[in-house]
Amino acid sequence: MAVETRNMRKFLNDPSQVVKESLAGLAAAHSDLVRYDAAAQIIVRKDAPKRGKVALISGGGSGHEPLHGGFVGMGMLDAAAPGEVFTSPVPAQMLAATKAVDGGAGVVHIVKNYTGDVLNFKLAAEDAADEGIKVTSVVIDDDVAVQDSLYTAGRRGVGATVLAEKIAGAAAENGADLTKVTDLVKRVNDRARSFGVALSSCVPPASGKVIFELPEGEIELGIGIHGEPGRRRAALGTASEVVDVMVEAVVTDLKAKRGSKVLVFVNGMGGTPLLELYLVYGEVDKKLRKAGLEPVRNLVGSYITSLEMAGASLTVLELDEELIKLWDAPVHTPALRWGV
Amino acid sequence: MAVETRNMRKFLNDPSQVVKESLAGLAAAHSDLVRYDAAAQIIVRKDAPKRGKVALISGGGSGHEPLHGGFVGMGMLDAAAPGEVFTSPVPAQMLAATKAVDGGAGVVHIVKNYTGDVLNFKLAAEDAADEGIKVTSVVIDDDVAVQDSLYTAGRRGVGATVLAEKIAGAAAENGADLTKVTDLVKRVNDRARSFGVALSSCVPPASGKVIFELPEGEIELGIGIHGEPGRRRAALGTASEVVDVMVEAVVTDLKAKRGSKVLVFVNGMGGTPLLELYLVYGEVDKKLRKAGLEPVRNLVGSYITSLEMAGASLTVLELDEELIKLWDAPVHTPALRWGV
Amino acid sequence: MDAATITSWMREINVAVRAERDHLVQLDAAIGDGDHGTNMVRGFEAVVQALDADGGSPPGKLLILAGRTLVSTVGGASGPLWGSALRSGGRVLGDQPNFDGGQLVEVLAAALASVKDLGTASVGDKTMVDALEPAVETLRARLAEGVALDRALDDAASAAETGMRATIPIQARKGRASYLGERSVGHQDPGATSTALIVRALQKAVGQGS
Amino acid sequence: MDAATITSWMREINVAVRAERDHLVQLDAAIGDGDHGTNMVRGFEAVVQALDADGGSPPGKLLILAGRTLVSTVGGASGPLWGSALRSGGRVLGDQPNFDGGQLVEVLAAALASVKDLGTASVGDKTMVDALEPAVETLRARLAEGVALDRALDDAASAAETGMRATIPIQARKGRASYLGERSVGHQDPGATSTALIVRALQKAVGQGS
Ligand SMILES: Nc1ncnc2c1ncn2[C@@H]1O[C@H](COP(=O)(O)OP(=O)(O)O)[C@@H](O)[C@H]1O
Ligand SMILES: Nc1ncnc2c1ncn2[C@@H]1O[C@H](COP(=O)(O)OP(=O)(O)O)[C@@H](O)[C@H]1O
Ligand SMILES: [Mg+2]
Ligand SMILES: [Mg+2]
Ligand SMILES: [Mg+2]
Ligand SMILES: [Mg+2]
Repeated sequence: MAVETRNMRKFLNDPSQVVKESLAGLAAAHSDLVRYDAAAQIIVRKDAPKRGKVALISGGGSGHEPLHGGFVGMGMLDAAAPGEVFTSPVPAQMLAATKAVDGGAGVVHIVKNYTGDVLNFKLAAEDAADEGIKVTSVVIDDDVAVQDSLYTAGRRGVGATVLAEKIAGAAAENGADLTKVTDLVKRVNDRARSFGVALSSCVPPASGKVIFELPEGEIELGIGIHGEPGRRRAALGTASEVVDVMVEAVVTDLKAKRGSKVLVFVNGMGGTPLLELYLVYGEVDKKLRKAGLEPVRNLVGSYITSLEMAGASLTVLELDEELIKLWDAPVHTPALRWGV
Repeated sequence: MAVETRNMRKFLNDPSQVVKESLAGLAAAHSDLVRYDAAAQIIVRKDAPKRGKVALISGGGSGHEPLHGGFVGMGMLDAAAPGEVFTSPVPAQMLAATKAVDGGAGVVHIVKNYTGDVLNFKLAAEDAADEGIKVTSVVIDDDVAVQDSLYTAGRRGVGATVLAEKIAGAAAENGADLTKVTDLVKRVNDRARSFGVALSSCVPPASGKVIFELPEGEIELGIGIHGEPGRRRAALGTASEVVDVMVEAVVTDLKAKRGSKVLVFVNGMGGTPLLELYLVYGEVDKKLRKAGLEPVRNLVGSYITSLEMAGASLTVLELDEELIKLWDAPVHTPALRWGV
Repeated sequence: MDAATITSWMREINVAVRAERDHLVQLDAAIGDGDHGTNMVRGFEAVVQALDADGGSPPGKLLILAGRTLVSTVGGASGPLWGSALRSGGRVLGDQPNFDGGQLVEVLAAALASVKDLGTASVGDKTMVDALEPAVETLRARLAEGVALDRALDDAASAAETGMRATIPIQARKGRASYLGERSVGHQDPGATSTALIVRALQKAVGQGS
Repeated sequence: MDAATITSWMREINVAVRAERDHLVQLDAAIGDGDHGTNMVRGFEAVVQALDADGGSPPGKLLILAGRTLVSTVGGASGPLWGSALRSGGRVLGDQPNFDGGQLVEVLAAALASVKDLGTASVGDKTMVDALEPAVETLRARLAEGVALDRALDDAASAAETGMRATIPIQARKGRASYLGERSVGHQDPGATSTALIVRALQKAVGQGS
């Protein structure tokens, strides 16, 4: 074990236990907000189930922290089902989560579009339906780096997931019904676009090796969140040049009309410090304004990550008054908190 | 310029402008909370000066983000003076900050114990006094890795800085006077101890090179926050083993009586993801309880960093009812927010 | 063939994916996320344990147990796909204590149908289907030609291996590798690779039994 | 010596720290935080610009201007230390248009006193004092012995360089390097190194003028 961790610059005990140990630590640190069901490997809002409230659950591979466990709490998720690092959770986890949070008003599954996530959530939803729980599922696919065509598994789900969880979570907290909450997740997904770049690879604890070699001075454009290589490799330009690529990709695909209010989410991939993320935000803000969009809300930080990968993703969400109100509504989770 | 950035996995334009550009981005993202005075290179609380309120300022080299600019706002700092990366700011910055926030009730300078910070703040305080502003200074020196002896420059100021800014900032917000606020900074410094470990070095933008080479499988124990090597090098053990060293060093020096309530601050150095920080928190929590201390508050995340360094520091603050109340009091800054 | 055949098949798979774990991880790191080897090992480790704990179920039920175990321990894309495959295959056998070559073909055909149904992949999409479909077709054809089961299974395993290698030059259209677009070309699909191991393991298991 | 001597001294320092920038960074990376070269270059670049913009101030005022400029552009430990040093040195000269060797000694002595006062370091603590103090003492002694200024300055610069090298085997007791404890042993102090450059630059500047 000591041998296995040698290759890595990580705080680790047994690499096979990293997810469980991290979840236990999360729950110990935030016992006022969440509990950890170790047997089911799920993080559940402390006061769940809430009678009559639509519940939201999400899940996916681990290694993207704070997503999703860090977003469980008042005004956001009711439970999270974290799989092994970069591996979709198993249906039993989502089923347990669904049962733990169902307050009779139905449960929304927020699923990032990866084959594994989609299939495992699908099996879980079928099982939950068999047990008489109303479940809706929304697949998030906001990554413009991937063309949605017959020849791919569709676009990946990335940054929009965080925004959908916050916004739909606020509506659920306010008493919105299953249809409304489900529609909000869809609407956020519909009006959001993302694009990510990697400045380094990352090291999954199980293998102890970087997923891909990235020579100095080169970057991967159009990455997802699993440490996978992107659509293409390019030379590392200035921050301004890299942001040009990101903004261009997102804005072109979003097709928001001039003057639209937008939420700008500059997300770090885990190993890029805030010094740089704010520099990137400054560039993004300027370029979006030049493109005729008006950033009125923002989120800057590492919220949907790929372990210690250096890099960033940009998500732009076109807003309307309802979305703004729901974004501003109180939230109290380990990773996102305001208004309370 | 493109050539200079080649060695680095960073979002950068001109390396000499990184601090200014990042501060501009911070202010653009949080224009509701802070403004950036580019000429003076300071971040100022938007509603400063507040008549009759004691003001708090801090400053130091950049590269530790969100410290300090991210802690400017309601219930924490009134201004921050960020120097170049890892280089203390110049007195003119602290003087400008002091003048910008003075509401007539005096200004507290929170200074981390590094020769450069101490000297530059000293010159600024003298200038401010010349201009008739009441200034008190508290030097933070909580790092137990360094022995405070005649043969060193004393202990470094690290994690306790964040806690002191929060707690004393809350008191100032509540109307405490200059003596009280100053005493609170001292009390937090007095009752807090820290210890840091590096799992990698980091790369200052100006040089583009790692500060020190750290072979795989080795770590630096007893580091500060400037990417400097620590007190000694050791083999990377399990997280549990590394945390043993940290907890032991902190607890032994803190000498809190059994049963004391403590605030546990598990801080990432910039390149260590939350997955690991929560795993570390879990270990720390267990070991502190075993040592007879009771963690009743915590902060887990990257709040006082060394660029993209992988590693973590532990700060333990012995609490009393007053400190708990002030910790829990509302705060609204770019990096720390609750109760509002 | 009987319950023991299924048990030794699963054991052989476990041995094979353990031996090839790092290779599968490498293949997946190139065009996926580097966890396929770990996933398969975790899954079949659990399957072997579950079968060890079983108190004499018939072969169909063992396959269902194996499939359920994969679904509940693997995650990722391969977990539900292989999990559903084995469950569907098991259902073909009902409660019967023995099965012959013809029934084995139906088991595998049901497994293939389940994978294609759930994953909507066809041959040429650079997935496990590229190895599994030729294996099933070859087995069916050889047995129809009157070739002995042992020999037919060997041919089926070879067909899976050929299918596996055939994934190298093509561009992925399903799963994680499809996100890479043209960059997936030139790499062997990890799922097709483990599928070839699974079919080869079947040949070994049946060979042992006879 | 006059205002031009000060201006060319500052220019010589600027040239020297630029040339040695990476070396100073390296030395500081080993036992500090790797910014000393950048700090000195930023500071003396600004000093040269400030002096260029000056409209004929006497030498003492130029030194004060240089010191103020260092304080307001360098930061770190070296900014206030060298900044205060030059300001204190400048005050010795008041408004006089010229100064001689004896007065130069007093300028440097005042600079040294200022550094020691602010930084509370003594010789042997592994700081810039280890280079500056022997330089001042040597200059004073040589001039007292009647050695020509040129030669005396050469000896002072050599003394600074000897002091600089003498920092290698000792353990730091001041500044960032002191945090390293015994690990600071075996490394040359960056501040002592730039101080040796500053004294050598003075010898060159005075030599040019004569
Ligand atoms: N839609 C699909 N249909 C069939 N097989 C698929 C599909 N998507 C992925 N696969 C197979 O799954 C393999 C990857 O499995 P694995 O790495 O365990 O899961 P994940 O991709 O979730 O990390 C691929 O190599 C491919 O053979
Ligand atoms: N207390 C002190 N007295 C005298 N010189 C000091 C003192 N502390 C540090 N120095 C000098 O400053 C040098 C470091 O300067 P620099 O790297 O520019 O600042 P910082 O240490 O703040 O990064 C050291 O090499 C040492 O010579
Ligand atoms: Mg996976
Ligand atoms: Mg410095
Ligand atoms: Mg995979
Ligand atoms: Mg330095």
